[in-house]
Amino acid sequence: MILTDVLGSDVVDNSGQRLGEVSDVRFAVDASPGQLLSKARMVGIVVSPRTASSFLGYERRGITQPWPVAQLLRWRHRGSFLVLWEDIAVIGPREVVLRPGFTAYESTLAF
Amino acid sequence: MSKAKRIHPLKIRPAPRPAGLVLDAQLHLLDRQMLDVDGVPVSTVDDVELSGPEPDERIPEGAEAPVISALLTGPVLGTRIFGGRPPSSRLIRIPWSVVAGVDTVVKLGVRSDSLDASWVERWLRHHVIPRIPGGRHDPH
Amino acid sequence: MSKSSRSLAVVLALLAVIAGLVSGCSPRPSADTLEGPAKEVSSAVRAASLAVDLRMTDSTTASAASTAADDMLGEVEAATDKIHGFDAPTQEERTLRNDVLASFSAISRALLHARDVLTASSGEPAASSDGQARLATVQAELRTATDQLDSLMTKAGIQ
Amino acid sequence: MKRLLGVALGILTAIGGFVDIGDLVTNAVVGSRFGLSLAWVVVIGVLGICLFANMSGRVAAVSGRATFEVIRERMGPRAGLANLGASFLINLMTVTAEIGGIALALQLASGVSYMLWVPFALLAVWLVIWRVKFSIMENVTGLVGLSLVVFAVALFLLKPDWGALAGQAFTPSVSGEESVGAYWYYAIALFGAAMTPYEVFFFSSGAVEEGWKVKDLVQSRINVLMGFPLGGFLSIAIAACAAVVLLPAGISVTTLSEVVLPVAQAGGQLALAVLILGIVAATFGAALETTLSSGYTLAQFFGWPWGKFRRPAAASRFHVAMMVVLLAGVAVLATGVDPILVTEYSVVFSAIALPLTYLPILIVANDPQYMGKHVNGRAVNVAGLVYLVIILVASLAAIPLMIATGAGA
Repeated sequence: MILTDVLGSDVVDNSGQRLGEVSDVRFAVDASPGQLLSKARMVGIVVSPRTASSFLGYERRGITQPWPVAQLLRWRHRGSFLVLWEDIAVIGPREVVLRPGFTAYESTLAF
Repeated sequence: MSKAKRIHPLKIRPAPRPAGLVLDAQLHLLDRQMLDVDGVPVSTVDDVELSGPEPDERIPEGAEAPVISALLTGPVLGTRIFGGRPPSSRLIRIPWSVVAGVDTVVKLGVRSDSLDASWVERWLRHHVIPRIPGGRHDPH
Repeated sequence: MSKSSRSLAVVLALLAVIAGLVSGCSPRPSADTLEGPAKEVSSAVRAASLAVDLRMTDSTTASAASTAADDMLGEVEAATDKIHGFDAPTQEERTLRNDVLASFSAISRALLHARDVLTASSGEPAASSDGQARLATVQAELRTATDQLDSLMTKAGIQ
Repeated sequence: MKRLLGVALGILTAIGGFVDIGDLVTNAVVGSRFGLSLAWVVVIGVLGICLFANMSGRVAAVSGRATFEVIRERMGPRAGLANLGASFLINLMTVTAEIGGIALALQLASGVSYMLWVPFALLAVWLVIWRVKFSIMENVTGLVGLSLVVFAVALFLLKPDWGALAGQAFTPSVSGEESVGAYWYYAIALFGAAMTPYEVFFFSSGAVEEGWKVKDLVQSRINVLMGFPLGGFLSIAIAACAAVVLLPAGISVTTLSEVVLPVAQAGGQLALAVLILGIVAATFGAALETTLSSGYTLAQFFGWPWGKFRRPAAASRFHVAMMVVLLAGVAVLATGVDPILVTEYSVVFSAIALPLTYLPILIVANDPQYMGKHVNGRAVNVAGLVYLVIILVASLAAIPLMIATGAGA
């Protein structure tokens, strides 16, 4: 599977209700070390209710400058959330289906 | 396109923080410059290839999370911009196993010349530059 | 961004349409339509005059001055071509157009002479009486042609 | 002492490097038609280029990332490619204009048609790019280009009515002969001439070429903050010379041979010779910078190895791309198009495309992942936003004004 196949796919819950679009895919590099860098394991997907174009990730990081560009982009991505791999039932280029009773996590990064 | 259902902000829970480096693919990987072990630019990350799952197939509960198998470059950039998808054989892969670090650039642990990604560069170096005098010397 | 590139395409298409409209119907000679070309020519002939003046006081080189005269000749040719394309259905309009064209061609001739004299002035010191005399002749010719154009412009109502 | 010398050299090259064919022509045209009533635009443009170059230089020095890498990373491939297309086209136009400028200046010196000088100019530019070290290239053209100071000297020798000049500059108004539309069209052209995007590509990539580190930032700041305003002062001197000699004589500039008339009148053949030398050096330097810039933008977008610090064999695509650009520029000139016309359009298109390069740099200069603790301060951000608005307005107004005024005719 290729990453950009997933980016921009619609995200729906198990009843088919649309929740937004995949705006990013999160990975963690934390397994036992490989040759140079450990494996990058998929943590989950970032879902944005409005737009898939992540652009700058302002909504996930504490950056507030330059005003008002930062504020504008944050506002475009308000309400975006993270869904973990365990809660994903199907991934495809058109649609990502979540499992029943999925949990929405904050999409912020630890910067 | 139907309007998306809003998740009530109160229902959004603080995320578990994985111990290691966290990478958001679009934010930290895509379109980043790749440098080889000597700091020579190799290419840009035009796309990322994952191991599994098969598209549109139901993922069994408790399945192992997919991992990044390779960074892709080459013709895949064209399809990212103009749509469509290159045949798998035309993808130029840089296996994740040679990636040494991810910062504002992606550092590779091997030499550029050992990678398929730099074949055009090598072709011009061997077939065009030598025909022009002075191409192999340092500038004065 | 794709939105803005689309709007760029719209703007370019509009530009093309406007260009088509403008070139489709050729203008008729009037104070308005003649103003542009006449001013270009008036500026060109004055620039050449200045170059000749500078050459007479040995302030400029033969190369620079003759280049200026040559460039100005090009300007006048371009303006002449523009006016040749004008439609002139009425007798009055035809007279006006021909007057302007006659004035332009007088200026062209003067510029041509000026260029030749300036080019030839490279070998000799500009202060030599021969050279000065030749330069003075072409300067007079340029001035006469300028005055003609000026009075024509006043007559046609071009400020 | 050596450090002081470095600073002096940097300032001098910044002055010489600021003025190119676009500044020369646009300022002379404006001076001959509007007097000094557009001098305020040069001031705004110079402050803007100081801000912009300073910001992109800082990004390059701190993160090691040059402008176009940043543009692609932040805007994605699609918007990045649109941006590359626009920037590349303008670069190509500017390369064409500068090579034409070298040839026109050589025609003034020799009387031989500029068309015959074009191949010579092409060969010289290519040889320098292929064989000469970055720092030598930059310093030599910058220092020789400094002889354009003859415009300022000429202005003094002309003994103008200083009060009247100051009056034009400080209480700007549109003279009766010219339309308001043309006034604002040339305001945008002057702004574009001062804030040409290639200057920023070149400045930030040059910072990488010369391996700047954070400690070099002070020197870069001095170079920019001293050199560019002095370059702007030269621009105003060009306009003033035209305003003093050509405007009253009823001459509006359309060719390079008219640009030099005031200097010849003031200083005679000696001043003229110095001026032609300065024009050749300035346009030659700018031809090098724009050719390199088109290589930089392509290589940085696609992630190729680039830089003059690499042998051509070690950055083969970069060097081949530059050869193609030079040949394309000469092919355009071979059609017989007037290089001055190309110049006049290139500065306006520069203004139109400016937001595309300015915004990503403004954003990244605020990003701690790239910049660490060297993110923009509050004052820089306020200035940055003011300029964002100015740049956007100029960019949006340019095309309607171009149509309405028939490109300032």
